[in-house]
Amino acid sequence: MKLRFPTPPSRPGEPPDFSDLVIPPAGALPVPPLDLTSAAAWDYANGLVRVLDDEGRAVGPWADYLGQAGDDEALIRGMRDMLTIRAIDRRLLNAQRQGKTSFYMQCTGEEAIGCGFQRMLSKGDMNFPTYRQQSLLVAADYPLETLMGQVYSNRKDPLMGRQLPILHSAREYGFFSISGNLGTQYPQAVGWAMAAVLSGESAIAAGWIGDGATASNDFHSALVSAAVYRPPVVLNIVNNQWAISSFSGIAGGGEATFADRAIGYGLPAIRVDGNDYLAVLAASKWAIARARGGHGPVIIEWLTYRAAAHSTSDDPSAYRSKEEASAWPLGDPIDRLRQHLATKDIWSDGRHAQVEAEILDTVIATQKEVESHGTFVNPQPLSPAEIFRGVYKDMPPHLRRQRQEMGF
Amino acid sequence: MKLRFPTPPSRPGEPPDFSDLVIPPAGALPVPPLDLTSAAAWDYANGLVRVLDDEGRAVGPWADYLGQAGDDEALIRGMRDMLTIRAIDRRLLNAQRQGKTSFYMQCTGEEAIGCGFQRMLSKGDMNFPTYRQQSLLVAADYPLETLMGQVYSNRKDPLMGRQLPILHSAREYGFFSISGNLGTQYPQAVGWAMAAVLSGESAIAAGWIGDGATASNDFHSALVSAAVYRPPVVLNIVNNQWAISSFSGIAGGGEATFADRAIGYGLPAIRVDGNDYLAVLAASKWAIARARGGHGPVIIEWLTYRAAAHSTSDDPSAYRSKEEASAWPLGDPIDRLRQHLATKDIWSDGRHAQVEAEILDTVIATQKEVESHGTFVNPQPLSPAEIFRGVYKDMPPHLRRQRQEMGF
Amino acid sequence: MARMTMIEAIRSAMDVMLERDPRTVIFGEDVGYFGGVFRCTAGLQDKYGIERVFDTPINESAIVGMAIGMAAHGMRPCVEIQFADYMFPAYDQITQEAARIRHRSNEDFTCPITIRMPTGGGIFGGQTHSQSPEALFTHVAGLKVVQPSTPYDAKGLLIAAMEEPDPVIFLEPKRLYNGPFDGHHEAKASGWAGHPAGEVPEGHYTIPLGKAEIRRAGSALTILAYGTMVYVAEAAARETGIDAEIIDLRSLLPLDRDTIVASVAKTGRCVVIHEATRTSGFGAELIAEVQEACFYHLEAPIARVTGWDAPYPHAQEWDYFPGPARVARALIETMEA
Amino acid sequence: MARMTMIEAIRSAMDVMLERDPRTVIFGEDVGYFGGVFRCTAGLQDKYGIERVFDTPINESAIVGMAIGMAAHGMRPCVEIQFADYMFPAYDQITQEAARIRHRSNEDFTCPITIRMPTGGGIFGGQTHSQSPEALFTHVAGLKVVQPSTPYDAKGLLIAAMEEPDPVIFLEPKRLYNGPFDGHHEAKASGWAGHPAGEVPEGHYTIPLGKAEIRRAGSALTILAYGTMVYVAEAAARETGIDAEIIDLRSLLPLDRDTIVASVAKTGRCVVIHEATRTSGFGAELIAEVQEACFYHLEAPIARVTGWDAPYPHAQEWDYFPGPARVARALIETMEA
Ligand SMILES: Cc1ncc(C[n+]2csc(CCOP(=O)(O)OP(=O)(O)O)c2C)c(N)n1
Ligand SMILES: Cc1ncc(C[n+]2csc(CCOP(=O)(O)OP(=O)(O)O)c2C)c(N)n1
Ligand SMILES: [Mg+2]
Ligand SMILES: [Mg+2]
Repeated sequence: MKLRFPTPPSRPGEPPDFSDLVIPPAGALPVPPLDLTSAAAWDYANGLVRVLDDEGRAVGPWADYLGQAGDDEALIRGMRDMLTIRAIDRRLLNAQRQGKTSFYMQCTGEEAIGCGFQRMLSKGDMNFPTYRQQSLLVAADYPLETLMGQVYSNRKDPLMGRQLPILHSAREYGFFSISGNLGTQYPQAVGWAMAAVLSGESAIAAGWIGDGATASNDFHSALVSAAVYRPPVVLNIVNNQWAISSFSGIAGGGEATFADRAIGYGLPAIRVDGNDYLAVLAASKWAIARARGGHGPVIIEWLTYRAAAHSTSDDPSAYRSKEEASAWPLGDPIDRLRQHLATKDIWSDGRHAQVEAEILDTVIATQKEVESHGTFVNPQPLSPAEIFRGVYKDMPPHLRRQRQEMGF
Repeated sequence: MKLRFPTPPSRPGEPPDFSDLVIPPAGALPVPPLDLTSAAAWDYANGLVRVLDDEGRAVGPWADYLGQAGDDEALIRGMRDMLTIRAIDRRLLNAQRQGKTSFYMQCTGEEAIGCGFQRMLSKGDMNFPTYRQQSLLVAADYPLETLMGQVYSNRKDPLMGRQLPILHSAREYGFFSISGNLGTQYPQAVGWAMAAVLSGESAIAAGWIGDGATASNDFHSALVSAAVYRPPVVLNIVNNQWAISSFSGIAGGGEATFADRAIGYGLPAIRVDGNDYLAVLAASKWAIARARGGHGPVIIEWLTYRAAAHSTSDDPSAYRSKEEASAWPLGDPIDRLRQHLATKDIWSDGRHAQVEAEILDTVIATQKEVESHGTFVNPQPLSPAEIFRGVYKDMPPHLRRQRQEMGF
Repeated sequence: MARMTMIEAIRSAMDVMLERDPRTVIFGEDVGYFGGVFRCTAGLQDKYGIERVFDTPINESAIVGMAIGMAAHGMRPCVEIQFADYMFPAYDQITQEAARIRHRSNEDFTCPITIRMPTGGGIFGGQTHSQSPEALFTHVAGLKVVQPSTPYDAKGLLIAAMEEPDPVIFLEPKRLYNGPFDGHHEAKASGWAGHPAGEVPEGHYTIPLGKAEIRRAGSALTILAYGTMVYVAEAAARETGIDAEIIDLRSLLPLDRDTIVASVAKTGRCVVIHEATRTSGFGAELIAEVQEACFYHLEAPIARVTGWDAPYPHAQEWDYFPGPARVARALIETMEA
Repeated sequence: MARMTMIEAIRSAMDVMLERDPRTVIFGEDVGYFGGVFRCTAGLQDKYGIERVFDTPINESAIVGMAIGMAAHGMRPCVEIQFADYMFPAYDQITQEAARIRHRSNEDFTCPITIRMPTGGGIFGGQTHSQSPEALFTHVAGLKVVQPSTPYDAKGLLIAAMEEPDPVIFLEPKRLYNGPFDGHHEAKASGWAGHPAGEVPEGHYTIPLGKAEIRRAGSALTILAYGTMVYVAEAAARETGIDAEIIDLRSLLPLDRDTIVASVAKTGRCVVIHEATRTSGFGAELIAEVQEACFYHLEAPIARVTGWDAPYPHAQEWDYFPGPARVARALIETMEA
């Protein structure tokens, strides 16, 4: 007898291989009723919600369901959102390489998910994100200056340099303080959604977790709680195929989809093409409407690919085929939306280049401004005494003594 | 919008109500192949493996599958096992009431599960039980004297009074040291099974958990690990309808069976009538053969009812209908086996009364003997210095100093 | 004024807060319909409804995680961990989340939650119903840690905890739930009815966190204790006739350093007692602070009497529990040193 | 002899044990194919196969829970927790299970496992990549707790830990992985190549748990330190010119009390330093033991220099990290007291 040790389809030097991944055609899945039950959710948890076909045309029932929410204006805004976060990721990666900050994490290839989901939320809703959903902030029109300030841990950082870059917090923008400990935000999202109901609000919560972190215990604690109390929470699983060096099979993704997990808890789930901006809008619209309509929690597995390194501390060429990203069957979210806009004659290569340039200019200008408030190369340090502020609302005597010991 | 707060079908004063519980007829489910996949397991996770029909006849494919393992001798031994543990539970409950020990927990109504499962295991296999599987020990022919000694925490206690009564440990009898912290044994069972394979043995592990404790995080950590490495482990869920005062709905059992949980992890599961001794033998035979045959982990949900109080600290009349136990649709495991043996003319009321009496005599005699080695009323205390033994293999200096401080 | 056991006082505190503050919610395992395995929430679901007092799945991480999410939204959850021994699955949520959210978000989000848990031995619960994990909380910046020794303090401190803007760990010495403790386990518990601290106001009052109480004024030696150990200290002082000043800390974090330092500066001798295992127990922290602040007043080494460095045994519970005899010996040695 | 960084020394220890003892298995997040985010297991899967060195799901409770089950069967797992900050989900399995199984089963089952985890700050990891949780382990009876400060000690202690019959928490100061530390963060790390303790035997050797090492003999004052703080202590002694005796504890539990007591009895002065938050940190335990054993030798209060009681900050890392300036001040104050 042997144990099974899952290994990814390809390792460095080998040709990428996604042949195990079944990609149904766009439009294949119907739109379920908002009160979809877990028993009826099997097809949705194992199929794939897709709107854009290979020619970039929007087809099928989810395209119709999307309706106005997918009008030209919305789609162009989506394009701008995605181009913005991609530009920011590139620029901040560079800044880290130049030693201007300590660390960074990109969401390259996954931009559509956060950008699209956020545009379907309402004011007052709350995300409980991971470190790879900065796209939510961009689509929430979070000031770029503040977003970058956090990454530089400088005078513009609303968190005063306390947190690692990318671990944002922005209550006003529906973005809960990110933890470095995986999974913890998931039951917190359930609790927040319960509080919304108990306070008589119509707000909903959205939890976010990665494929790798579905293995963490708080994935379970959240699903059990959501199954019991049925609060208005959308529990998102971003399946980008990789944790750090371990692929989704090491998280137990081998025999069933991550969406399938939900069904065993009596919760419905849908699986969505996360690189199809229109599918993201449509599925988000449905899930958010379901939650807000009082039909209970829903799990969404977003199928995507982590095209960049895990973080600036990581070199993926050590554990996966360099060509995987380009071989990823669901393509790149920006290219796919661009192709779609072109089919509608509301976008052109020229226009794309121009918008891309505009956005880059804005990002660069903002970045320059933000860097003038301090970088790791030219720091503008705060008083060391700031360490003690906010540990408690009112500083207790032992912290005051320690601050004195520090010389303040 | 409202949250959902699950409430049990009946509370004290109300008539018991199990109308939500669908009980398919005996023989309805086929016997799946040993290499059953999760995708094909739906019917088994939602149906119910049953052998004894309402007349007490053994019917259907699982009866045939059981074959020799269910011969007269095996069934009569099963009857003796169940009568023995029930007698022990009664006697030790009494002893606790008389103050002779501090605490006790009965498994009344659930005897068939541990008694039957253990008889299908082989020497070298290892159970990772909870506090409600003392039936495993009886069916493993564990010396009653030792079993009772542990409960009296006296000179006959192999654990030297260190553990709460019922938290046995018996390596030689395939019974892992029980923890008071729910859930922890589940991933340990997975690890033990992995070690068996890595050591080239054919032994298997069996994890045990209650319906309430499936909500605990280590239920998830075990299922994820089992799904990834596929070791030879049978993960048993004893669904006896109640945790302490909270019913299975509070554990998230409302919309799906506990067996369904497995499927989302890519693991197969079967659901079994836990009060049908023949069904227990048959399902255990199948699951153990599957594991030993290298087909990977399997989850079994045993449907049963906790007929007694949660523990001697508990009074169920405060939270559930007194009549529930008698209204339980799957009856009592001893009565049902007795009825079956009667249909085979190898058992009679007279014989039953006689065997019951014999067993009671043995149990009482053993109990008297064991009590002579100390009870909470007449303690025969060990040296206080024993507290320090076995904290580490070799006593480190700080413990030696503390022992001196103690006066030894 | 009414007569209350510690259980009734704790229940009364939650009752008062459920009444006063609509943001209050109470939940945990078996706390809803049944009212808690120690009955601390009995009747509250009937009175305030299932939306404010409810049962949870057996998942301590979910209990605390949900409470954190609710607090982030603006509610004031007070949750029960059935035994302190079962807080471990929630330790990540408590120490890495609840304790940190105000600081890490620069007050964008806060975490006003109270986490109640019965602690300590004395009920023959064995190693998983008897632990005293206070030092595992006092090491965590961002938490406050409280342990009452009387019904009066229990209610006042619990209300204060529930009104705190930051997370509070509320440790309930289960050995004292139904009555005080004369220090000797053989002697049967007398019940709170006879005890002055069993007199508890029906309504709202608070005892500020961070303030200790001098249970017995004395000049010979200072005893630092909390929970059950306060009664053991009283017995030891009584039986040795040593004029000990007994300080009931009540709050471990923040600590009432002034009261402690003033006492030891006066007595010049100090004995620290707790039920938890010795190494890295909270007694070590007390000793570190006292020797630093009172070094030139100390006439003898600071002694500690604690649970032994072993798992809490079942049958040998009273050989483990630091009783009056052990404390008396430490008092005498410290006086003679 | 070979030159090794601490990472290479740790890898070499596991290599030696995989070679010698078929019961050895190594697993954790990213430790298999990739060889660990700090490269401590690089090459071991290639050399010994996927059955002995493998990747796990992101579930620390499963990692330790599986290790406990394997150990109960007779194997000798050595597992990695990617950062000490991520041990919290496993804290229940570590403290309530691994630490207890020998005792609670009266040696029917045992738990010989080693749990490695990178600890401490110095890499701008912020509050979830910088913590020093040693005191959360030293409070737990049944565990042993080790922290090396050099490659030589790292290998010898890790082999000893893996040969231990009981669970060992092996804390690796990540700030020292690639080179020693002259105490000043501005000064760039010199690398282990130049350092005598970078000389490490290729083969099997052990350093017994429970034995401290005197890094610098001195007569004026005793400094108790471990991990990165050993280098901070050396810098502070150098810069103040104070003739400090610097003791590198190496084992926190069990503690080498004899070496400590002998030194303080000689010097009469003691400063304790660690990177963890102060309140209930391991320094408190050291102070409690030293004042008890050396009370009549002490000429000044025992001082402690520690991380502040706040979450470990990102940008202000070096204002948090106890550096030579802070330690020097404590040395001078303790000498002048
Ligand atoms: C409890 C815990 N364990 C381990 C880590 C280290 N870690 C950080 S990110 C990561 C991989 C997460 O992968 P996934 O959940 O798929 O998210 P992704 O990075 O792909 O977005 C790991 C192992 C952590 N942060 N917290
Ligand atoms: C981690 C943890 N939380 C809570 C408890 C307290 N507790 C002991 S048994 C129990 C109920 C368990 O119910 P179930 O799993 O259904 O098992 P059963 O008693 O029905 O056999 C609870 C809540 C515990 N022992 N451990
Ligand atoms: Mg991922
Ligand atoms: Mg149950």
